Amino acid sequence: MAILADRHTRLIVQGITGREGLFHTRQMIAYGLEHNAPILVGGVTPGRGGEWVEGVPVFDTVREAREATGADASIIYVPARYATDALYEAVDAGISLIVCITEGIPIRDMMRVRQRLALSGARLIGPNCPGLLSPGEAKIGIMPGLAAIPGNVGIVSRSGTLTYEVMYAMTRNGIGQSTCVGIGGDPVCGLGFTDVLQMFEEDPLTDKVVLIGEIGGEEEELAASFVRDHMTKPVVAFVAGKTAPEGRRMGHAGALIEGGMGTHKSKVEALANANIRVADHPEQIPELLVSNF
Amino acid sequence: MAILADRHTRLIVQGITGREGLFHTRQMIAYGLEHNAPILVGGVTPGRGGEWVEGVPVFDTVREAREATGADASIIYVPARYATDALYEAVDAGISLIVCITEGIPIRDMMRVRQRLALSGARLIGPNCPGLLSPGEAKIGIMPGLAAIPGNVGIVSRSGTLTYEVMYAMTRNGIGQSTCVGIGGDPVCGLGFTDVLQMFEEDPLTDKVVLIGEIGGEEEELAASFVRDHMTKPVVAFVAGKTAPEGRRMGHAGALIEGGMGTHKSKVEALANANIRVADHPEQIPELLVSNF
Amino acid sequence: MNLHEYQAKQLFARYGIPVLNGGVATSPQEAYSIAKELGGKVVVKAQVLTSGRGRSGGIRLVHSAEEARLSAEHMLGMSIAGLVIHKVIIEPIADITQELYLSVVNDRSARLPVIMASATGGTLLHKVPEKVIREHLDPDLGLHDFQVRQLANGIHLPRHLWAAFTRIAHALSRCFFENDCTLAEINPLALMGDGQLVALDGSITVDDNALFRQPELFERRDWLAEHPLEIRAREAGLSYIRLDGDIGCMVNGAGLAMTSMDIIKHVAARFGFEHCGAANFLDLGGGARADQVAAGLRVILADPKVKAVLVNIFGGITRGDEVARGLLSVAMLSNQQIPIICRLVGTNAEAGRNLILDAKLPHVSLATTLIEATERAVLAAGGLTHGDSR
Amino acid sequence: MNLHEYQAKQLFARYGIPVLNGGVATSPQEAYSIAKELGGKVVVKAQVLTSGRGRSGGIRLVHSAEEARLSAEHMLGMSIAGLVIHKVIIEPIADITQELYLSVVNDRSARLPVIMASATGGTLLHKVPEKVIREHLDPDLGLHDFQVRQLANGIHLPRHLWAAFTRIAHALSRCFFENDCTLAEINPLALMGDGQLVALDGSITVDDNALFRQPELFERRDWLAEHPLEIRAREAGLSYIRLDGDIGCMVNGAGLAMTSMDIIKHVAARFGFEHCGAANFLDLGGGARADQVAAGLRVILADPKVKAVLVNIFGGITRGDEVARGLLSVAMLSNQQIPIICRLVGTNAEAGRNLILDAKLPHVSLATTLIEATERAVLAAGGLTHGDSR
Repeated sequence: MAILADRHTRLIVQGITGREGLFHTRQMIAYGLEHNAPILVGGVTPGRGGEWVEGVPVFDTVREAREATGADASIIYVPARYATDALYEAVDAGISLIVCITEGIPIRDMMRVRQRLALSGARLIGPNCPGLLSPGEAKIGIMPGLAAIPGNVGIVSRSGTLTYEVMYAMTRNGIGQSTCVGIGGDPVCGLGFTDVLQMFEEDPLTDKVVLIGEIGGEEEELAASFVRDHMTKPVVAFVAGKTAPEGRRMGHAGALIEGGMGTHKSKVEALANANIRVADHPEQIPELLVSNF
Repeated sequence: MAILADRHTRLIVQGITGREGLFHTRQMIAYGLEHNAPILVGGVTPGRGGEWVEGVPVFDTVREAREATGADASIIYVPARYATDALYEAVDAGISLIVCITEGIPIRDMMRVRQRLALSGARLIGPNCPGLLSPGEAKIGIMPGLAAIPGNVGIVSRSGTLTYEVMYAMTRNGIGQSTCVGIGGDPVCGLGFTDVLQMFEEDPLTDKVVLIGEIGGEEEELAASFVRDHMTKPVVAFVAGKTAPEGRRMGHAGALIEGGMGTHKSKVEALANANIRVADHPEQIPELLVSNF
Repeated sequence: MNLHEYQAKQLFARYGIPVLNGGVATSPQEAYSIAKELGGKVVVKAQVLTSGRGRSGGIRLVHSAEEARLSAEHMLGMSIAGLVIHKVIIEPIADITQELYLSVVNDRSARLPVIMASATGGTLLHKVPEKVIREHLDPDLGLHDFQVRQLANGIHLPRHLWAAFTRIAHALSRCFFENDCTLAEINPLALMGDGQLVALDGSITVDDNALFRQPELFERRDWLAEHPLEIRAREAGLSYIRLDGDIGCMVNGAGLAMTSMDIIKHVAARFGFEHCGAANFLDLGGGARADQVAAGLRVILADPKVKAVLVNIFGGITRGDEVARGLLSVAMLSNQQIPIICRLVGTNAEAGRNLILDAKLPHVSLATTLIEATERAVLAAGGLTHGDSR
Repeated sequence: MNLHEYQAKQLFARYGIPVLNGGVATSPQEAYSIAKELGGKVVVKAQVLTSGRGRSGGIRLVHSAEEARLSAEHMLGMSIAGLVIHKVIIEPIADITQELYLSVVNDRSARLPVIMASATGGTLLHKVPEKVIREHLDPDLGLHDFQVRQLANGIHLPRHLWAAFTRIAHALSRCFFENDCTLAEINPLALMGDGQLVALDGSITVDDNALFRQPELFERRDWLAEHPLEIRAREAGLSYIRLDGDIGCMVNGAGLAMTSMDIIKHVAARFGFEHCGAANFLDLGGGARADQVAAGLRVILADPKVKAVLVNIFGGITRGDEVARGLLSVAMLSNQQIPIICRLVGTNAEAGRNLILDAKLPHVSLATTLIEATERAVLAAGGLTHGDSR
């Protein structure tokens, strides 16, 4: 079993008929067919209920979709202005795993969403994230399937393509992944590093973990404390943004050194102090994973 | 031991220097002295920190009061416009039992308070309630101590003086109380009948329970279901408002039959169907309590 | 606090909810002018805060301005359910295709507001209650878009009406939240011949506890819609509701006041005095002063139905001596000899009882228990003294 | 998005936060007029979106309107930290008794806004960080009164200033929430000789993601404060930040773009080319079209520092053929022969690589791994070809 999602996950797509939603729905179906894993069970687009897209039924509301398909997971490809509503709808319908790909949701809105998540118990990955991939089991998001092979290394990352780079480097070196989780690059998101590290620590099929961080915030420092105090499995890390200037937002809303907080140096020191091996660049990660801990 | 509060409860008064707060502070202290029970440990009035009132220290904020006194319970005598702030302050300071006497808090504000209570785990009694009295152990509120004696009957009520009437009738007949809880007469309040019934069911010092309801809402109906499904201890009930007209608010914000909902008949039927003995008038309750169940 | 239909519609219009372009008239001549401007074929609707106006002649369809004048003349000054009509509204006759229902109301059980919609509104609403679709609202965030979709979907609203329905639902929800409503209802929400959705009738109730921060609504309160005795009691800070019986009640605490009313009926039935009952609900509240007690007793005695008065005080904050002083100040001066039976328990009760004993007024007496006090009040109202019944 | 000091103060004033009555000047003559009206003794402050104006001559105290004119003349057009000064503000010289600090900012760790106050503001703030009192805010409800009391109490504010402080704290909190700020800061919040609390300087940062619902703030955005190349990139929908190095980078994904910058520095150090580094951060985003790729390459090549370009694409949504087409469209027409090293992986990467091979442009080459691509870019920028280094 992988963490968060596996072949028993019943997934729907919110925004299935949109440009992005449709593109990635096809990718997810193709991945499922190729790996003999179950494909998604339905989609939601208001006003398009009753149609069929790529062989799956479309519903007007998440509630209807859930009632008809028994869905327990949802992936959101809805534009930023409507994404908060989509998140509340998924929570309200009782979806237990929500993955939000959408970029550009205001910080305040996500703070409000978090309060409702806390009351409901639903788990959110993202927003502004690539989703997750349990190779050969489940692909919920936009991670390229070709970059990954099944294995025993868990990956948790704040980044998108940088994560693919790491997966790809591992895969080329024959090191597979249990689950790859992109928690997203926004300052306020759902699951954090420590939540996912905890799951990897408890997952019998994960033996080692790769953590991919970025400048900004304190997530990496908190993760380092967690690893030091609560983890038995070895962790390798990489932190992007060593050469990024202070006070400029580096693409991601969350990748921003403000008032001297969230620097590369602080993060790398914290990780190293927790006995985590920190790579100089992504392509160095496979060799750190196979060397003796 | 009684439920909710006993001689180990460390109580502060929010609004201790106000007219009502001061009056009832004196009453609570007098009760404590008379029954050899601990008296309150402090009070809060913004801007009066550092003073002493009735022998107890006054603080500017609940947080300071809690840090200085180790208070775990608070009673609020603050006027309606400031009561919501006082509630949030108590929750924020980590007070675990909050009793709010104040009448006249808008419904919407209480709905918002409830969401924060749900996130914090604090327990609220009230607002618009007489508080609670564990005879000989703890008096948190405005219930007249003379009406009660220690005993094995728990009382839970939506009313104020009607509760005193019942306590008094019991006391005159030599039937004492474990704890008397007034949950308040507002449509949206903290602990409800079922919450308190559950506590009485679990309390080894409570053998029987008296439930005092009113017209309006569905609390009595829900309580009846709870008693039927979850309680082993005998329950006696009285419901006020048999002759009240529909559509008029009978003093309490919550005592209002709207759209045919919350009638006396519906409540009495529900209670009787749950094998609860329903009294015709308060002075009949003692005889129902001592007759064979 | 309830708003009149015309006030509710003014509020709706401010939130962008479509209403008919009518007018409010306080005189037959005004009704005539408005009706004429609207082309003569109009509806005249009495503005009273009660339901069932239609059955009581409070709604008339007329075909000319002159008829509108006559209808207004008939209605203005007339009473429905004891409430005098001071205003009528004049509206064009609506070309209705379908009557829907939409409301936001506080759901007490869930302790949350709930928005409700139904494809069958108007008077048919309560005949198909299972068709009502409900969505609970977050008290901080209000109505979400997805909830409107769930409503529209649930009532099978045709797709071309979704945009208009969404605007109206959000407007009604904002109206509900921003005005501290406990009810904001559109019934019917009419689908007109031209495909528009229009609020044909509306009800708004505002949380009395929140009126302090709704000064504009507070000003709109129609005091004339209340009974004069209720106005007097309110001005004295008392909670008073006039009822049909003949025994006045003065009690501290709402629950105990209701209970006193109930016991009166209970005892009266036992004695075979089925006609006896409480003349009012009166809650003195907590810690009433002598002048408030006096004002309460004056209000009770001003009601010509009253044949006896039951005073029941269980003093916590309320002091028995204060109550006695207030009572005696009125009872001494009153020419009426209506029996007043007092039962005082609690704080300073003995002092109060002594004051009453010392005053030696023949029509003011003391009782020990609530049942005893009630029995004496019922017997007095029934024309008998306590002694007679034995 | 950051607001200028004068814009922040305009916003403060709208929320009732006291500010000094100054003016904004875009010319020396305007500065003269404003200073004259204020009586001559004024402060002239450059409006640039960077800290440390004081140290760079961007703040001047002057004693006459003529001096103000001269100061403005000196400042306007001058650059601080690479940013040209287009505006100055002129304010009366403040009679300051004490400098406090007050701000609302998003606390990323708590994922909540936090209000912070300190009794020592201005430049002293960071010297006594343990004296800062913090209260987390509910994102639905904002600032509670009790939290203001906890702040005032915590910074030992004299009791007579509590009322004014409370008004300012609530106003700042409302300003923060209503404008989707990530920072709303008053520093210093000055206690004046006359006992007033006044916002002497202010910073406001608005959440870029929320600008769609803040049209008024969006309009105030000072585009002139950006570098011209950044403006061009933004208009093409690209995230571009100009840096000091000589190797242009074009990458899809922010994390990978930063990583590419980091690897350039890492490899350069290994090769002993310490002067080499990234000339920019450029994130193409997801699913970039050929025209966006072309626009990005044009922006990179327009930077005269650039001696080599590293293109690193890990295609998920982004298609390798689309990237190649965009690159070639610019590289073919360009007169420059700046080496462009491309590494394409993922969706349609092979098609892209074939397009580049077929074009046979001598300065455009392919690499397999990220390290290899970076090594070649560093060597090219350092004046060597890959072959030379072996």
